[in-house]
Amino acid sequence: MGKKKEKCRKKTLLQKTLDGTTPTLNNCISQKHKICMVSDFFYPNMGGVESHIYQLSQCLIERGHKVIIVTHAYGNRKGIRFLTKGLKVYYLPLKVMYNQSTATTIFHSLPLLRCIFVRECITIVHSHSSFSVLAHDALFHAKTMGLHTVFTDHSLFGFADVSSVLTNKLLTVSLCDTNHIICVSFTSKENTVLRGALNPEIVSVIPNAVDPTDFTPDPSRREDGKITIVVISRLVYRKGIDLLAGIIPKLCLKHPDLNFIIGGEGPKRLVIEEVREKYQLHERVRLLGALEHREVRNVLVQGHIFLNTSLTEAFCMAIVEGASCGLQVVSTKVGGIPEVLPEDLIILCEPTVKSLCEGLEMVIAKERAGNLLSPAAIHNRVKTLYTWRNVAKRTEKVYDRVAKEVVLTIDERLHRLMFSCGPVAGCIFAFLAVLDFLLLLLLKWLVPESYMDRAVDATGPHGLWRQWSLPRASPNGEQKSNYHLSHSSVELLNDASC
Amino acid sequence: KCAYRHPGVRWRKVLYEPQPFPDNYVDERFLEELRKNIYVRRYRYWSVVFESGLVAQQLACVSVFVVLWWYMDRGLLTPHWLFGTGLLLSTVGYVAYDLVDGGLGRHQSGRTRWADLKSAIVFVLFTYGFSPLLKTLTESISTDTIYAMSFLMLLAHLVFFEYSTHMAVASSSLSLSVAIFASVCLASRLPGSLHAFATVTCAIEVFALWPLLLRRLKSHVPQGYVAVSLLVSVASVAVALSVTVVGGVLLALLLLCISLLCPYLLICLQLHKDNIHGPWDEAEITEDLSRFLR
Amino acid sequence: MSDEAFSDINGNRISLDCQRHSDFCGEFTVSSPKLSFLKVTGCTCALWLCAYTIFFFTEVTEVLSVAIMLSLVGMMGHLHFLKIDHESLLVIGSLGIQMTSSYASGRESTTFIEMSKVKDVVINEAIYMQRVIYYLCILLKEPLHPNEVGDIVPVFQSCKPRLNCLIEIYKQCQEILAQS
Amino acid sequence: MVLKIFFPQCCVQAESGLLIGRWLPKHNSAVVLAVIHFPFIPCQVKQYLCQLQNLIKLELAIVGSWSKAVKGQEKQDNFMEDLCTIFPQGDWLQMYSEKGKRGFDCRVIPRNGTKTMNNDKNVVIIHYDQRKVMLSQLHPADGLVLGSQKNVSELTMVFQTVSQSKELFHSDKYDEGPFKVTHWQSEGREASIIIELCKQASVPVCFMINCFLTVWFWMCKSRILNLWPARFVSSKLSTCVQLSHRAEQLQIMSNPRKTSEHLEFMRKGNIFLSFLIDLALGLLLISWLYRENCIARLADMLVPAADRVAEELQQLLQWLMGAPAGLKMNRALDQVLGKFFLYHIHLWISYIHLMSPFIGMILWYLGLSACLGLTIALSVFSDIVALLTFHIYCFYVYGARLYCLKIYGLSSLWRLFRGKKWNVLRQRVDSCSYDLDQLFIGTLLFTILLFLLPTTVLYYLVFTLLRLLVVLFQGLFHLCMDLINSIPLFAMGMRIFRPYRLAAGVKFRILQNDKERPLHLLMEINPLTFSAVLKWYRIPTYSCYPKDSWGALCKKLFIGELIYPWKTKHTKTD
Repeated sequence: MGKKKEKCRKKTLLQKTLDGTTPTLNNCISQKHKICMVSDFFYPNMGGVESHIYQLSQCLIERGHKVIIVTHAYGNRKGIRFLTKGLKVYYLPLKVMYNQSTATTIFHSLPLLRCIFVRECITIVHSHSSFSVLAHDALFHAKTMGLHTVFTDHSLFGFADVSSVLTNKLLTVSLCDTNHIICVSFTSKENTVLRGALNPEIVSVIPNAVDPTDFTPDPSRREDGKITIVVISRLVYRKGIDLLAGIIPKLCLKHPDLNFIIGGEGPKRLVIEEVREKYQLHERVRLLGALEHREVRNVLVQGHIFLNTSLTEAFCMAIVEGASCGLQVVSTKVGGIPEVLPEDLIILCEPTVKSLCEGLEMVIAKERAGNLLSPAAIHNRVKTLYTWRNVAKRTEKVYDRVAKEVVLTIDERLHRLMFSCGPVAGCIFAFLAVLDFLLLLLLKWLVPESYMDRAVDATGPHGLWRQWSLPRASPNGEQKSNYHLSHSSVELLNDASC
Repeated sequence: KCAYRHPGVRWRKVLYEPQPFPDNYVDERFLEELRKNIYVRRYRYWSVVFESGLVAQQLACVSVFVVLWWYMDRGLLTPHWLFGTGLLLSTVGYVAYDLVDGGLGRHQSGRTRWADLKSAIVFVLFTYGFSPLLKTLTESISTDTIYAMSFLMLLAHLVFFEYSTHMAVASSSLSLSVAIFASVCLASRLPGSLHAFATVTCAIEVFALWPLLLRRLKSHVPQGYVAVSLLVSVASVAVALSVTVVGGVLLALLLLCISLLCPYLLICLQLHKDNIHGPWDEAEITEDLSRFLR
Repeated sequence: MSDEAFSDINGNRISLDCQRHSDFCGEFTVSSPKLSFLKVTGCTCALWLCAYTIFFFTEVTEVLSVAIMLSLVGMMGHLHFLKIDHESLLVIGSLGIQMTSSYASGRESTTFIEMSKVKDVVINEAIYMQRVIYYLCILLKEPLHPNEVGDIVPVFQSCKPRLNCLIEIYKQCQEILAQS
Repeated sequence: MVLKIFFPQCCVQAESGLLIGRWLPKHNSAVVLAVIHFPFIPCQVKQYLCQLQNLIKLELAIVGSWSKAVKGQEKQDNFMEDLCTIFPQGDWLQMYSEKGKRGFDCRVIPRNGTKTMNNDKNVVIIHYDQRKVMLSQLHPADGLVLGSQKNVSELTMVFQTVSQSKELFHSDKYDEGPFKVTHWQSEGREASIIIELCKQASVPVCFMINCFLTVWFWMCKSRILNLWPARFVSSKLSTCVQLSHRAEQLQIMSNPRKTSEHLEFMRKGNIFLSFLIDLALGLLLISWLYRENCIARLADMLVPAADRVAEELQQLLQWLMGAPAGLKMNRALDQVLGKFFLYHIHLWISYIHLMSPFIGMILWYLGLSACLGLTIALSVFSDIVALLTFHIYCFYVYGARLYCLKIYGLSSLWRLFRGKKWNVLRQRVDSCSYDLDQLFIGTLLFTILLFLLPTTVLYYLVFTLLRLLVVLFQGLFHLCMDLINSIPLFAMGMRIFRPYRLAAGVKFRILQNDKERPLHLLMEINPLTFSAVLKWYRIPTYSCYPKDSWGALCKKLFIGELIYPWKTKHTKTD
C-alpha cells in the first residue's frame, strides 16, 4: 500500500500519551498559537531560509507554541519526521520542478494541506520565501480555509526585466490578502512593499539571526605569516563570483603572502578554477567545494578577512557569521547589507573589482600594521546583535497581532483580489479562488473533518515533549526522549550540507 | 505617532541596534532611496537613423536577390550573365574590402590571400558539383510549399541577422545558413542546373560577402556607407518596380518606415519610460572581467 | 472479552474484538463491514444493462451470456481475492505475533513473526493517498545489528481503524510485550 | 518469562512415562520428542540416550515425566517427583492429564528442587504434528539462503531438532527393546519397493550419462568448433544454445553423489521433470509429424511459402518505388534503393530454388531432432524461420544503417546550422564561429540530406516493421522454450500434493484456554505460496528475450540502431 513510512519516533510519544496524561487534543489557547511553517526549502537542503525556519521554530517551541513544518519530499525522505524538541516535519510527496521548488497546479496540494491543517488544528500558517511555490499554495489554501496567514520574504527582486514583472504580479496576488508580511531588512521591506503594492503598516521588519555559540573565534587556527581571505557562498552569478575571479589575480600578484579559501559549490566554480590555472595559484587559492553546516565555523576561523561579493542580498547571514568568528568583513554595498553591521565592523565597497580591491588593500594594510580589532572584541560586539530568541519574540508579537485580526470571508477576498491586483490577473485569480473554495467544499463532503484523527501534540502547551523533560517522567521515558533528542539532532547535523 | 512618543529619538535605517519603534513602524523617510528612470538614454535622431539604416539595407539586399531569382525563373536573365556580373562585382568588392582600411584588418586576422582563393574555389566547385542534384532535389514537393518555406527562411534571416555586435537573438551563422537554405530551395525550382548554380553563388555574394564589406565601410568611411546603402535601396526599389508596381511601392514605403519613422517613434516613446530603481536592484557588473581569463 | 464499535478512516463502522486467552496471549480482531447488498446489485444491474443495450443493437446473444459469466466470475474473484472480511492480530508473549486476514470467501492468509525478530509494536503516522493517517505497525530488528530498526510491517492494512481503536489494541499489545 | 513446550500430538494418548526431548535454553523452550513408558531401568535409559546422542548430533535429555490419568494419582505423583532426582539435568517438567478433561496440566520444577507451583500459569504447550514438522523445509521470509543465518531463530531450531532426530523415529514400536517408546511411527517406509529399485538403478544410469556427457563436452571443446566463425554462428543459432543448456542440466542432474542439500535435491527433481515433460511432448510431436508424413507436405508447403513471401516483398518494393500513400519522395533515390532491393530479392529466389529439391530430406532429418525434446524441435524450427527470412534481415540492416547515417549527419549538421558545436570534453553544446566556407558547405549538405530524408525513412520504416514481425514470431518460440525450461514442476507438484513439505512458516491456533490451566496452542505449517515457490525454485535458464525496456527499444528504433532477438552484450547496458 502506498504508505510513506516514517522513522519510529512516534511510538514513545503515544506511549507517554497512554500513560495517563492524555493531552486535550483540540483546545486552541489564545496566547499560545499553533503554527504551521510552510516552505519548499528545508533540511536536508541547506541555506539561509532553511536555517531560519529551523531556528525560529525551535525558539517558538521553547516559548510554548506548537510548531510544525511542511515541505516537500527530498529523495527517500518522505512522510513524517521528528526533529529536536519534537519538531514535526511533514515531507509531502510532491513533484520537484525547478531548483527544489515544487511544480504547482494550485489545487493539487489542497487535500493534503487541508488534512494537515485540520488534524494539527493549525491557527496560523506561516509561509517562507517568495521562490517557494509550495509556500504560495499553502497561503492560497489557508485563506480559503479561513486561517490566519503570515509570509516571510527572504529575497530582493528587481523591476527591470520581464520575468521579474511576472513574478511581482504573482507576489501581488498572493500577498494582497495575507494578514501580515515579515521582511528581513528595511531594504527588503521597501522592495516587498513596492512589489506587492502593499500597505507598509502590515509589513514588519525582523532580521535574521545567527547562533553566536556556533561561531566563536579561534585566532590560533590562523596561519601566521600569511593573510587569509575567506569566501563562503554558493558559486553562482548572484553572489558576484565573477568579481571574485577578478579580485583573486590582482591581489595575489600584489601580495605574495595572501591566501584565499573559497567554500561552496556552483556553476561558477569553473571560472574560479580557470583563473587559478591561468595564474598558477593552486596552493594559494583553496576550493573546498560544498561545506557541511558544522564545517563552516572551522573554515571561517582560519581566515583574517571575510569577503562577500554578492550582487544582491536581503540580509547577508554570511557576513554576520564571519564577523561572529572575529573576521574583518569586507562586502559589497548592495541590498540590505549596509543595515546589518555597524560601520566599524564592515568595510563597504562598490560592486566593482577596483573598489573591492581598494577595500581589501586597506584592511590588509591595517592587518599588517596590526590595528584591526581583535577577534574576541568583534565577537563580543556581534554576539548580542542578532539572536534567535529575539527573533522569536518579535515574530510572536506578529502572531498575536494577526490572531486578533479577522480573516477575509470569501466575498471580501474576491473583492480584494479583483480591485487590488489589476483587472486581468485579479479576475483570473478571483476565479481560481472560487474554484479552490468549491474544491474545498467537495473535500469537506468527501472526507468530513470528523473522519480525521486529531494529531497528538509533540510541542505546544500540552506537548508531550516538555512533559518528558519534567522529572516525574518515568526513567524509561526520560531516557528514551533523551535518546531521541540526541538522535534527531545528530540527524540534523548529518543532513546539513552547505 | 511613535516619533513623538520618544521625542528626540530619530529612526535610523539600521538593524544592528534596538530602536524604540514597533517592527512595522513606517518612517517618513520610508522609500527615500527610490529613484526613477536613472538609466534613460537620450538618443539623437540622425544617429539612430544611421544605425537603423543597416536593417533597411538588409531588406533591400533580400528583395534584390528575390527579384534576380524571379528574372531567372522567367528566363529574362541568363545564368552566365548573372554569374559573370557576380564574379566581376565580387572581385571589385574584394579589392575595395582591402583598400578601405589599408589591409589593416587582414593584417590583424592574419588571413592569407591563398586562403581566400581556396575558399572561393571551394564555393564554386561545390556549388557546381551539387547543382544537378539541387535541381532534382525538390521536384516532388509542391511549388507553394517551397515558396512558403523560402519566405519563412528569408524572414528568419532578417530576424537573426547581426545588425549590431551585442544583440540577444542575433546569430550571424544561423542567419547565413538560413539564407543559403532558402536560396537552395529557390534554386531547385529553376529550369536548369546552371541556373541553380548561378543563383546559389549569387546568394553567397549577397548574403555572405556583401555584409562583410558593408560593415567595414560603416566602421571606416561612413559617408561611403551611406551612399552605398542609399544606392542599394534605390536599386532594390527600382528592380522591384520592374517586377510589380505594387510590390515596389510597398518596398519603398517599408524601407522609408524602417529607416525614418521607427527612429522617430523610438525617440517619442522615450518620454513615457518609467522604471523604478533602488538599493534592492541587482548590481550589474559593468567592467569587462574576461580580460583576467585571457 | 470486549466487543465495541469503532469506525475506520473513511467513517465506516468496524468492530474491534479483543480476547485475552491468558495474560501473555491476546487476540485482536477488527472486522470490516459486510459487502453491502445494494452495491452488489447495483454493479450487476449496471453490467447487465450495458450488455442488454449492446445486445439490443447487435443481435448477438453471446453478449448476454458473457455478461452473466463476467458478473459471476467478478463476484467470485472479488470475494476470494479482494474483499477482506476481518483481520486479526494474535500476540503470544515471548513466542511471536501472528497476523491473519481472512477473506469473505473464507480464504485465510497468515503471517507469523517470531518474537526474536520483533523489536516493538508502535503506532505510526503516514501519508496515505491524499491524507495523513495513523496506523499500527510492527517494527522488526535489523538482522545484523539487533538494536537498529529494520523493516516495518503495517497491521490492519485493509480495514484501517482510527486512532482510538488503534490505541486500544496498542495498550494491550504493550501490556503483553511487557509481561514477557 | 514464559516456558514453551513443543509437544507432539501423537504422544497425547501415550502411557505414562518419561519425556525424551531437548532443552532450548536460549529461547527458554523445550521440544518433546518421545515418551518412554514404564517400566524401565534408569541406567538402560541413560545409555539409550547416550546412543541416541552420538547417533544424532544433538544433546537430548529426559526433560520430564508424563503421567496418564489413572487411579492412584497422588502416589504416582510424588513418585514422578522422585524421578527428577534420578535424571538431574535442566528443569523438570511434570505433565499429567486428568480424566474427562482434554488438555493437561504441567508443573515446572526448577533444577534446584524447590517446587514453585504458581509458575504453571506462564507455560505454553504447543502441539505439533511430528511427521509434518520432520519432513517440512522452512523457507526464511527474508530471501536468505536456506539454513545460512547467523542467529538461528527458535522455530528453525525446533524444526532442525525434529528433523535431525529421524533415527529416533526409526525405532519401531514392534521391535524388541529394553522398553517401549511412543512417538510418530512411519507405517512402513514412506516409499514403496519400486522407488527403492529406481534408486538402485539410478546410479549406473547416471554413470553412463556422465560418460556420454564427457565425450560430448570433449567434442565441443575440440579445436575446429572454436574457430571464429563456428563459435559466432553457434552462439547465434538457438539450437546450439539450447543443446548446450540441456547438456549442462544433464550434467547437474546426473552426478551420482547423493544430494543432502535440500535446494540441490529440489533442483535435480525440477530439472528431471522438465526433461521428462520435454521429451514426452517431443515424442508426441514426432508421432504426429511422421504418421501420414506431414513432413513431406510441410516441405512442399515451405518452398511456395518462401516464394510467396518473396513475391509479396517484390510487390511491396514496386509500391514503394511509386508514390506510396501519396508520399512525396525523391524519385532518383527512390529508384536506386528500389532497384537495389529488387536485385537482392531476385538473388534470394534463385537461392531458394537451388535449395528446393533437398528441403524435404533436410526437414525429414531435422524432424528427428524432436526426439531430443520439444524445446530442441522448437529451436530448430525458429532457426529455420530465421534462415528463411534472411533477406528481410538484410533489408532491415541496409535500411537501418542508411537511416542511422542520415540521422547522425543531420543532427551534427543541424548544430552547425545553428552555429553550435558539440563539445566532447564538457559533454555539452557550445556556440562556435565557423568560417564562411565551412558554414556554406555544411548548410548545403544539410539541405540535401533533409530533402532526401523522407525516402530513407520510408524504406527504413517498412523493413523495420517486417523485421519486427519476424522477431515477434521467433520470440514466441523462445517464450515457449523458456517456459518449458524454467518451470519448477517438481516443486509445484510437491506444493500441491504435500503442502507441508515446503513451509513458508507456521501458524498457531488456540486449542483450549481456561484461566487456571496452561495455554494450549496448535502449531500448523503455513505452506509456501505458488509465487514464492516460483521465486525459490525457478530453474535458471539463459534468458532469450532482450533485456532492454520498451522505451529503450523505441529509442533504438528511432536512432536506427540494430535490434536482435537474441541477447547481445551491449543491450544489457540499461
